[in-house]
Amino acid sequence: MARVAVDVVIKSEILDPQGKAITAALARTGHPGVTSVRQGKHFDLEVDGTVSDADLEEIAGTLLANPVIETWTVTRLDPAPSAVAAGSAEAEPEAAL
Amino acid sequence: MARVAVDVVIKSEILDPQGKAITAALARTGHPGVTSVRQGKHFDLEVDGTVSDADLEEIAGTLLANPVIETWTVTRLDPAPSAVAAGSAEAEPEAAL
Amino acid sequence: MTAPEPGALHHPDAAELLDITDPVGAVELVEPPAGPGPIDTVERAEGSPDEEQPYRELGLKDDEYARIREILGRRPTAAELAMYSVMWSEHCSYKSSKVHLRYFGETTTEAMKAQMLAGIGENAGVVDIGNGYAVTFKVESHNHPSFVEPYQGAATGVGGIVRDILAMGARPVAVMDQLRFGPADAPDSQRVVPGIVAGVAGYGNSLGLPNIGGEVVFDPSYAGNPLVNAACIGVLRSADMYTAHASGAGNQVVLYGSRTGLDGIGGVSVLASDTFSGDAHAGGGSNARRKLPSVQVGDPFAEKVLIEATLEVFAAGLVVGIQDLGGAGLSCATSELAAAGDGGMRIDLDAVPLRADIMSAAEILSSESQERMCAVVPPENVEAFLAVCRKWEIEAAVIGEVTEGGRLVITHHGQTVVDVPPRTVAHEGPVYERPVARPDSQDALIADTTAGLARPSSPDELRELLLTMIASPNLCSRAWVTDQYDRYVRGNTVLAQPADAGIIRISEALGDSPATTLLDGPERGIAMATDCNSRYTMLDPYTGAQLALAEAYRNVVTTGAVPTAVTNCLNFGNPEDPSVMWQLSQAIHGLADGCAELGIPVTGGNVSLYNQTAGTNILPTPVVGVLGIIDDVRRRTIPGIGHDDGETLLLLGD
Amino acid sequence: MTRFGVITFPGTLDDIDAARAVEYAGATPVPLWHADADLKDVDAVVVPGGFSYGDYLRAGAIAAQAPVLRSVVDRARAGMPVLGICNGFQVLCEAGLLPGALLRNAGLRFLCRDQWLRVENTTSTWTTRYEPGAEILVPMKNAEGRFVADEAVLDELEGEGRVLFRYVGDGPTQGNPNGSLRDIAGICSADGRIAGLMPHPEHAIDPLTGPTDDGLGLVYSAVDALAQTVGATR
Ligand SMILES: Nc1ncnc2c1ncn2[C@@H]1O[C@H](COP(=O)(O)OP(=O)(O)O)[C@@H](O)[C@H]1O
Repeated sequence: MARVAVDVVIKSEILDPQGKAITAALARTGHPGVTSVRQGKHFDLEVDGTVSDADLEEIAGTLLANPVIETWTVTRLDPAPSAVAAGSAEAEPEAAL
Repeated sequence: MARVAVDVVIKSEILDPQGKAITAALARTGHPGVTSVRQGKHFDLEVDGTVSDADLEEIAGTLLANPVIETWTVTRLDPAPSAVAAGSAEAEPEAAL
Repeated sequence: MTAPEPGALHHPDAAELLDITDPVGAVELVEPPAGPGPIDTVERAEGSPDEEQPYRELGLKDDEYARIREILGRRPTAAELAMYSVMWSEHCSYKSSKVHLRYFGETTTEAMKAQMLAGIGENAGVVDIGNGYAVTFKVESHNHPSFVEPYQGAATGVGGIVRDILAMGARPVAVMDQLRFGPADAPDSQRVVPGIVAGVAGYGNSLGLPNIGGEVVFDPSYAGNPLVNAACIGVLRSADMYTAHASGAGNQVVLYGSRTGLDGIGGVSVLASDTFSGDAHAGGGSNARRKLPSVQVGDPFAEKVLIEATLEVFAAGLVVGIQDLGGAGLSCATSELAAAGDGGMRIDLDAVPLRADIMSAAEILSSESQERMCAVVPPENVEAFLAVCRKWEIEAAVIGEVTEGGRLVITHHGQTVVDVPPRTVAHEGPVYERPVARPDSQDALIADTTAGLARPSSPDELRELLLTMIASPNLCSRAWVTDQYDRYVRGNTVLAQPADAGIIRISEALGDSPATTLLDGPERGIAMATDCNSRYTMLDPYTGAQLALAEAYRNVVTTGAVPTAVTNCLNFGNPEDPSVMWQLSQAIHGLADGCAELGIPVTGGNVSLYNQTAGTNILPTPVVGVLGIIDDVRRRTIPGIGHDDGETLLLLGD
Repeated sequence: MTRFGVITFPGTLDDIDAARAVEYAGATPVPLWHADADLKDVDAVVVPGGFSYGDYLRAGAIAAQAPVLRSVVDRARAGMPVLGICNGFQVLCEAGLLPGALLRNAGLRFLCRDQWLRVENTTSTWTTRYEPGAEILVPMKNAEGRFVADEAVLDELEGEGRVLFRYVGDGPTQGNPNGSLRDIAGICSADGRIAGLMPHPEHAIDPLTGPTDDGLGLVYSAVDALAQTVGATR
């Protein structure tokens, strides 16, 4: 079993109303240093050995993302997770998901 | 300006019907090798120099994620983006976001 | 095209400049570095009459382009070309249908007009319903965008019609949706149907507009070209009606709502792209720019605050008129406002709040970014107007003013890029007398009756047939759709599904205190139903349109309301096919004659042509909406039987 | 007369419905604006439904940070009755006034239907007008109404009688509509003053515009409760 992360974001030229609302909320609550937020989707996949990189691209491009308005990145997380800082008081490590 | 990614996922013990629906759809469309999908949120932040790591933790833990149900990771993306594979026929490189 | 504008991405750092994430709150705009090429100004256009322009790519015919040159006495600038091409498109100019639509006016008698405060030609028709109230209502199509991106296409369709109603000074109080899909079991229907229904729901529900009815029909002719028609009803006090016009020199033009981005300007990118193909410097940015999807993403939250702010500035009497921005964006809003006014207009594009760092004048004028409105405000009210926008956290900018003289003059980076008579853009587009011909195949179609179909001959077969019918996609329960729509919000829905017509109570919908209506006096309401059986219309477009009218009329009557006015959304195939034009003209004549017979006027409508897939036209689908008035909503007729013991079932008519 | 504040955030939709329900119950609705921390001397607050700030990010998350809500949290902790309906319930959970969270419906769609609920606790500030075990029919309409909390919290809610309303009836058009844990439709605070539910009692105040008038009981209950305390303190 391997772990794969797929991040899907709305293309930069397309309006992201959610990101807009969050940026405004952060400014109101004392975080004006965050100048822009874009919200997308994050998928944690568990895949077995039969799933190739090409399969992952296809899965991302046909099901997880809508190519008309979104772009995506596929990241194989094993063996070494790429996050450089992870944290949450209550969080179990991401690998436990 | 620095770029920061925040990934938020629902805690593993909580039902994720979207992830389940996607897993089922993948099995139906010829991708049985994907054994589990969990859907979360991905945020791309642009922050200026005033935003410390502690600020980012607070932003993630009080606004971007709800600690009652979610866990999160904060990743500073600059200088080196961590994605090992990025792709989409139409996508500009992620760094252009 | 050899004269790119500075916004046109031939800058070496184009990819980087494409960084157009959305800095909300960052009000000041970075002045884009002037690119190597000059702006295509009016002056430049005068000096370069022979410059080749991509007018054909923009959908203009040779004679239309020649006509523009004749109007202007020179070649149009890139920005002017963008404006004319979009405003003279079928969608905006009704060039194929205009000659036939006139028949509605010709058949509307003075008596029918008695209750009409505004009719065809305004953003939406307005009907006086007595007691000082008026109602405005309209149906509009968003068919093609909904096929490309079902959720957003349908969502922005709802958003567009709501802004139309709002521009009349009315509070939107309800929506309806008329949907046509390919076969329910066709593979693409799994993408299109849930996406469109969720889009209608997602936008309408978020606006707090109860959905009080609609239609869902499946037919193979809609595969590849679903129909998404959305209707909105608004209520106002008759004294408070506004029409969109820019009058009074010195009055300020304010653009408010969302920022203007690169949404929905796919077509216009030809004005910029030619020069850059293969440009090694342009890189990914240029590619992304040239492949701009013509998709717009809706922001219902932005629209909700836009509604509240707009009603507040209307109520406070701060404006002369307001125009919504829909298809054709600022091109349409500025030219129509100016054309409807008594003077001209000056617009400064540098004042338009942008969402992308670099946009050419043509792009700013053509952008179809959603959730924007354009107001004409007397100078002394501007501060108060902006204060209302601030209260609702809406961005607003003064982008120009009404001027003496009859020209629409638009500047960008301090240079004049548009200088036109606004009427020529807004109203004097081409009018086609397209060939009309009843198709030879029509007789065979009519001759192929149901006579040859097998009939059930035993009780079991009858049972089987009945079960097949009630389980068929066109007759089964619509709950899967209607359960996704909020029909309760704002508490004035007196009838919605499964009733044949929706009813809205209006006194409270306008915000009159519930206390006044707690009194047991009659409470006025409006009913609306929309219908169309396109299979009937295929067989006989004239009678089919009348049947649609009659059905909607009956559906209003059976709730207890009195039918009062009619709107329509005429969805047809390719107008270059004479048989489609025959269907259209027949349907218009049938509907108009039917309305004259019933004595209720058509107050507005919408035409959607080119609904075809791979050469196959959709069934002719003239959706007809009938609006009715009910004096006391407590006396509405609840659908179904069995509410009280001893009810008697009567059959009327034959 | 008892004064019920009704909050309007940008994107709130059911504020006029909540105000109307308050009037129907013979009390006075007082509009409260999200950006204004002043609660205008109200005796209770209703946080109504809608899509505050578009419900972008998470339903209720941005509204929970609004100035007016900071004041509501303070007053609520000091005993003021608060009712959150639908989006209002989501806001109260996000603000930490009520435990748990509301997630995307298990069916993944917005669902609008008339829903049967059992009133599980008839001693809270908001439910004394109902008979024990009463079943009421009110509209329900949301996309994110699935109540979740961890087992310990759920056990605590059940143990302390803080489950106010439960979805009842048999499917497919009744029963649990969204996968809420233990069929929970609404809960309250330990003292019964702060309550939240996903269905909409304010849409069930008149059979003309709703399925029943079953929803009025919530406001009447609070009016009763306040008549005692307000009478005592004024
Ligand atoms: N797309 C839709 N949007 C909203 N309401 C709809 C839609 N389609 C159908 N309805 C409603 O569902 C009910 C049943 O529809 P339908 O089966 O078409 O009725 P009928 O056959 O009696 O005309 C009606 O109240 C109708 O208004």
